[in-house]
Amino acid sequence: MKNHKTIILSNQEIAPGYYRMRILAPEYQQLATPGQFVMFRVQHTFLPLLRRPFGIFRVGFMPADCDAMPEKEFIEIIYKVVGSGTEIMQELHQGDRIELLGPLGRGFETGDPAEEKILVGGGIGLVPLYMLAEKLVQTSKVRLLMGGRTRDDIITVTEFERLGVETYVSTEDGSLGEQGLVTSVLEQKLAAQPKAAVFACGPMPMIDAVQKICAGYSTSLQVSLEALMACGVGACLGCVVKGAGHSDAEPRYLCSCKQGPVFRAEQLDWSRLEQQDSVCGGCD
Amino acid sequence: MKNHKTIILSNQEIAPGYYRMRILAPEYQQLATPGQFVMFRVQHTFLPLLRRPFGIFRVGFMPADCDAMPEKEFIEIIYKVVGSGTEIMQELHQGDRIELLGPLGRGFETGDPAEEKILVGGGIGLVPLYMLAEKLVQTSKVRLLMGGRTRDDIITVTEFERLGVETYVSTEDGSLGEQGLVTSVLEQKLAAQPKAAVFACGPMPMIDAVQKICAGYSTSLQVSLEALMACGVGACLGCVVKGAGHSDAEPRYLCSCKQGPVFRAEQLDWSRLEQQDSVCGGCD
Amino acid sequence: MAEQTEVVSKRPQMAVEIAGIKLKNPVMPASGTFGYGEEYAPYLDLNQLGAIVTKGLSLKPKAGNNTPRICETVSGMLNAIGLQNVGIDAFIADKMPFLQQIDAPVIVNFFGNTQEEYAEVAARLDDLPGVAGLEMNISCPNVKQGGIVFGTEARAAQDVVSLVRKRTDKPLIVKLSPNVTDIRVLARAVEDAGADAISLINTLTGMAVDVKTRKPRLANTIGGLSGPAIRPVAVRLVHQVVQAVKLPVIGIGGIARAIDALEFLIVGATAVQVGTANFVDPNAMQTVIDGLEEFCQNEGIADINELIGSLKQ
Amino acid sequence: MAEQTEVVSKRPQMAVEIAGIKLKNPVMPASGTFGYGEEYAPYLDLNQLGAIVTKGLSLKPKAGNNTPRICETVSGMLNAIGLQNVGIDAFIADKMPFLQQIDAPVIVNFFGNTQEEYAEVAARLDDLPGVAGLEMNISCPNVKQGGIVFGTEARAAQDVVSLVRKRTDKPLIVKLSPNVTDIRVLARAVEDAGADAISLINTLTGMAVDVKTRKPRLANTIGGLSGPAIRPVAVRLVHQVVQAVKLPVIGIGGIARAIDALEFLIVGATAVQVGTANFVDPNAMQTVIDGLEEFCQNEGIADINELIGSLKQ
Ligand SMILES: Cc1cc2nc3c(=O)[nH]c(=O)nc-3n(C[C@H](O)[C@H](O)[C@H](O)COP(=O)(O)OP(=O)(O)OC[C@H]3O[C@@H](n4cnc5c(N)ncnc54)[C@H](O)[C@@H]3O)c2cc1C
Ligand SMILES: Cc1cc2nc3c(=O)[nH]c(=O)nc-3n(C[C@H](O)[C@H](O)[C@H](O)COP(=O)(O)OP(=O)(O)OC[C@H]3O[C@@H](n4cnc5c(N)ncnc54)[C@H](O)[C@@H]3O)c2cc1C
Ligand SMILES: Cc1cc2nc3c(=O)[nH]c(=O)nc-3n(C[C@H](O)[C@H](O)[C@H](O)COP(=O)(O)O)c2cc1C
Ligand SMILES: Cc1cc2nc3c(=O)[nH]c(=O)nc-3n(C[C@H](O)[C@H](O)[C@H](O)COP(=O)(O)O)c2cc1C
Ligand code: FES
Ligand code: FES
Repeated sequence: MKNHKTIILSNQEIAPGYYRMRILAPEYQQLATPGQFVMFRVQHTFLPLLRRPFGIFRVGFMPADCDAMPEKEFIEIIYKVVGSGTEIMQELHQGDRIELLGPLGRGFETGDPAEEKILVGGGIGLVPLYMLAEKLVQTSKVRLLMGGRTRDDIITVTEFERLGVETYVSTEDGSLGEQGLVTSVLEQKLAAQPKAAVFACGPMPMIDAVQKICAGYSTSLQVSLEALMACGVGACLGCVVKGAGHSDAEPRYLCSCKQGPVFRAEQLDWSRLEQQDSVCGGCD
Repeated sequence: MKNHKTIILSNQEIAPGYYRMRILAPEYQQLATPGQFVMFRVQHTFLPLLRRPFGIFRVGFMPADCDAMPEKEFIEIIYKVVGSGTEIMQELHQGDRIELLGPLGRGFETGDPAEEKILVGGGIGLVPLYMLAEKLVQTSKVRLLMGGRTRDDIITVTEFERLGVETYVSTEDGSLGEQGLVTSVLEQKLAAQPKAAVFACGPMPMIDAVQKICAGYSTSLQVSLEALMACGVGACLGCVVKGAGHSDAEPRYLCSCKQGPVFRAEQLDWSRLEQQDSVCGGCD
Repeated sequence: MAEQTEVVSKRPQMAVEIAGIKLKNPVMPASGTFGYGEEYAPYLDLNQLGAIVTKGLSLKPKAGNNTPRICETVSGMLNAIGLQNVGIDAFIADKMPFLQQIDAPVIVNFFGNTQEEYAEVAARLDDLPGVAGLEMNISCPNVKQGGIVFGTEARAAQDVVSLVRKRTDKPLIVKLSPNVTDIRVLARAVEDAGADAISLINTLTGMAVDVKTRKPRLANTIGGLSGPAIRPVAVRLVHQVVQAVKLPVIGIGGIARAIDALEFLIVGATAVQVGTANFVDPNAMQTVIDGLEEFCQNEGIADINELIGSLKQ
Repeated sequence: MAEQTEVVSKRPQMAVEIAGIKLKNPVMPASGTFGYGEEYAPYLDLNQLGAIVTKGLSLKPKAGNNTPRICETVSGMLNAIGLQNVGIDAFIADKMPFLQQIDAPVIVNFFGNTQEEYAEVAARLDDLPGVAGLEMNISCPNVKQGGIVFGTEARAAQDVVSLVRKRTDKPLIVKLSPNVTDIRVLARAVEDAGADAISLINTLTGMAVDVKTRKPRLANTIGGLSGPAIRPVAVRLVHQVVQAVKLPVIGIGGIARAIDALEFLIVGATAVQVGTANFVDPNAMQTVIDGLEEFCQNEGIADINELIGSLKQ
């Protein structure tokens, strides 16, 4: 957990509106665990004011090269351009100086190696699952169910395949893989193998459907949630979600940035979580 | 007077902290007169909020080239990096899109061709004098007295020489030309030739000293003033200066952006103009 | 599909009406940021505006404050122009002839230092042809009552508006100051006094210091904060006033883009004014108008009036 | 030359004192933006701070508002956290042990929904070791008086501060709301009631709308605006309060850099709090402290107290 003043190593569009950014990030190889995130400061001015949270896609290093450059530890993030901050991010170049706070939050628990692992990713929700897959493939069978609206939303799937992950792609418009929702694929898989462990990240309606399906099969589930965040470190209490047993009289809020962003399904109050869908797009 | 959504053609450091920017500017060749300025929008966001005023250094055009690019009309501005806006400007590149409002304001009157013309420039105050010199050399003898703190503040003097202007350089630290203030050079020249017409632009203390000297010899003087501006078009009344005969009971304010930035010395209330020195550096 | 195409291609109805003044669209300039209209004529087709609102006018010409009068802040600006204006005689002689040619209603913003001055200006404007309505700026210190600002005290606001009401039959818009504990009290006071509409907000009082010279950045020490920085405060105040009174409301404060204007319309403003944004982009109002139309088209809104007050809780 | 070198190399005296609390330097966090200190311990040496100010504390644990609770605005943010906190028992058990190890005075921010609750929390904190002072947030609705905010009505403010004053001998800082017509009236009321210092500003009330869903962006509809956008309003209010009372003042609002803090010190604040900027840069306070020291050094100021109230007109 550090605030690095660091630089961008590369920043490339990998699908329409999706960018992959590599950032010099000392110590992350040692510190970061799957499911954690960073708070990225987009500009040195006050517009946009707040840092943006992004899952860590991958941690790596570039070997020392012939220019006598030293070995470089880096992280990669993958982001979708949706608003004021990401619009500026897409214009950033190699060598631009930025600030990076992280690694933050609690990531995924890997659980029993004997269990089959099913990763469910919706669009950009795929991001935090890659590092997890890297770890899980060492001990377990891993499948990835990846869904998106169109084929443009299906990113980096081949990289999962290279890890030895069995991948299933579905798109709502049928432009890639099966036509339909990723949750119907999950339904099929669990019908065949309910003893799997499921890890999901994606839009709230998807997460919600995944939870209902897993609950039906009593399958263990961990989800990574997106909440609005100001600080990322547990100080502002802006990012809370309602925990299991929450009521107005006895509120049980959990901090997404510190106690999450990954939660075991049992930790959460699913009857109220739909409201989380109101992740607001910011005012500007 | 147009608001052009246009692009930067080049942006280069010409002396430590001084940049020369060439901007695609259709119609300026026809419209712009010496001493006019533009309001430059630095970013598309609201930080910095206001446009920055800059004198037009030069109007020109690039001939149609072998790439079958059409002829390009452009203007050049020269700016010194002093605060939040110019700090961002120095990072702009060829091809970056910007907005340009202009040409604005009232420029210099050229007067009687028989008179010798003396241009007095202090540091960045040189900028609006170049287009004026281009025009004046066609009919009159023109001298440029150029002053700065150090040699780094003496810019584009050779370009004036190329026009056939006789130039005299002085720096406060003696690092280039004579050591001393540009106003002592003026004093000498006017002692020899009081029938000249003087045109001055520079820091307020210089302008003030120039006015005193010219008044002493009854020499005609035009000055270009820098005032804080929000709109640049006469709407906000932020940029006013006190006119001759101004009193609290009978105020006579002149709009720097519309009735200026160039004024004949007789138009102004010199007893109060010192206060204009309080051109505020902005809050951020 | 056929139906959708139809919705998309039909241009939405953009006209609104406020206090009997018919506007082509709900967008007009904020007083003091658009001069007398002619300053912006080279950059913008004035006939496309919902209305034109002129710089604050007083009975006699007014000098305004010493300089510096303006200062940039983070996403905003401070001004202490001090209501410099040509006075009503010069306004009628020099400014009105141009304004009378414009095919948009002209709203004249005015103020006074005493109740009588307010009443006097209103009376003079009452029978002036080409004036569609009056906007009364009550954010001025009442010289007779020791400098308390008319617009921060309900009693003073009610008295001065009542007096003005008696002297004019023109639509009377009262413009409120945001620098008060409870804006609803002020809004109700001016409603009771006979205003036809309310506009808000005027600037937030602010100050900035040059840390090198240790002097205030404005000669007047204190000035008015405007621009995008203040928008959330303005939206909140408009929301509160809309709920407190029956009068139509004009929303002002930090509007630079269509989505900014939409916030005000959705909380219940019938029209909006664009201020500081005119300085940033002389074409800002046209951009707002076009953006509003596009938004209605995309969202299948046939008449912009459907949007007004459509806030969901 | 010899003399100048000496001035430059000597480190300026940075300590200030407020209501008997000795601070290494005038910089501390604003309540609610720094948790209970430990959240920022990985990023910042807490021992370097002038003081630590904790999240608003109430007698019982408080749930806070529904989400969304925060929303970014132009150079600012809105929050409606709803004063969620662990309550005084958990604070003493879980948070104080960490705070007691820090070599910086701990100021506990607190509030209540009734006068009695305020008094009760103050009394509980009065004999708690390691608490250097109390900061009383009076920007809360008074549930007994139909929801009027303690901090917007002089009488209510004076009553609740008087009551608290009787229950604690600790230095008592009262934190004012900016959402009032005349801050000086409030400042004098809390001075008369026995406060030892005043801090301001709390957030400006604001609102934002999601134009797509037409819902307020905050579940609570209305929230508090903070960040660089509000700084000019804060500087103005601190300026006014410093002139109205004899108490020392802590300046708050949009401070992110040393030059921001300097504006407040120059108008007369004895210390400053950094709020929203902590979210933007967890190291913001260290940057402010270093920048203040550098400024003093460059300007030849031997003691930062020379700067306080040094505004020239
Ligand atoms: C733990 C976590 C991990 C994330 N990982 C990724 C990722 O790997 N790739 C990716 O593309 N996106 C990710 N997101 C979402 C990402 O943070 C938002 O898309 C981004 O902040 C939008 O910024 P903007 O300025 O472009 O949008 P704006 O709409 O202008 O943002 C305005 C404000 O709303 C916030 N905001 C907007 N959308 C979201 C959102 N979906 N979630 C949280 N805050 C939001 C912004 O942070 C900002 O404060 C993650 C979010 C969280 C909480
Ligand atoms: C008619 C005119 C012509 C000018 N021509 C030139 C030129 O050719 N080259 C050049 O380098 N500079 C010129 N200036 C000054 C130039 O406008 C400022 O240096 C520039 O605005 C500083 O912007 P900033 O954001 O870097 O500084 P900041 O200090 O961050 O600016 C904050 C605010 O103060 C204003 N401001 C700051 N300094 C000045 C100043 N000296 N005059 C007017 N406003 C100021 C800015 O416009 C902005 O609104 C001219 C000014 C005027 C009025
Ligand atoms: C330079 C300037 C001058 C102004 N003059 C007046 C005025 O004469 N009368 C008035 O009622 N409001 C005046 N205002 C206030 C604006 O009309 C408007 O209420 C305020 O600026 C908020 O809107 P904005 O954020 O869009 O600028 C002025 C504002 C500025 C910036
Ligand atoms: C997320 C958040 C939570 C806050 N919580 C409290 C609080 O519990 N008690 C309090 O007195 N002020 C609270 N404040 C107000 C701040 O302490 C401060 O007065 C305000 O944010 C202005 O300062 P800034 O612009 O530096 O943020 C909170 C502000 C924010 C942004
Ligand atoms: S983002 Fe601030 S507490 Fe989680
Ligand atoms: S800059 Fe607005 S009137 Fe001159």
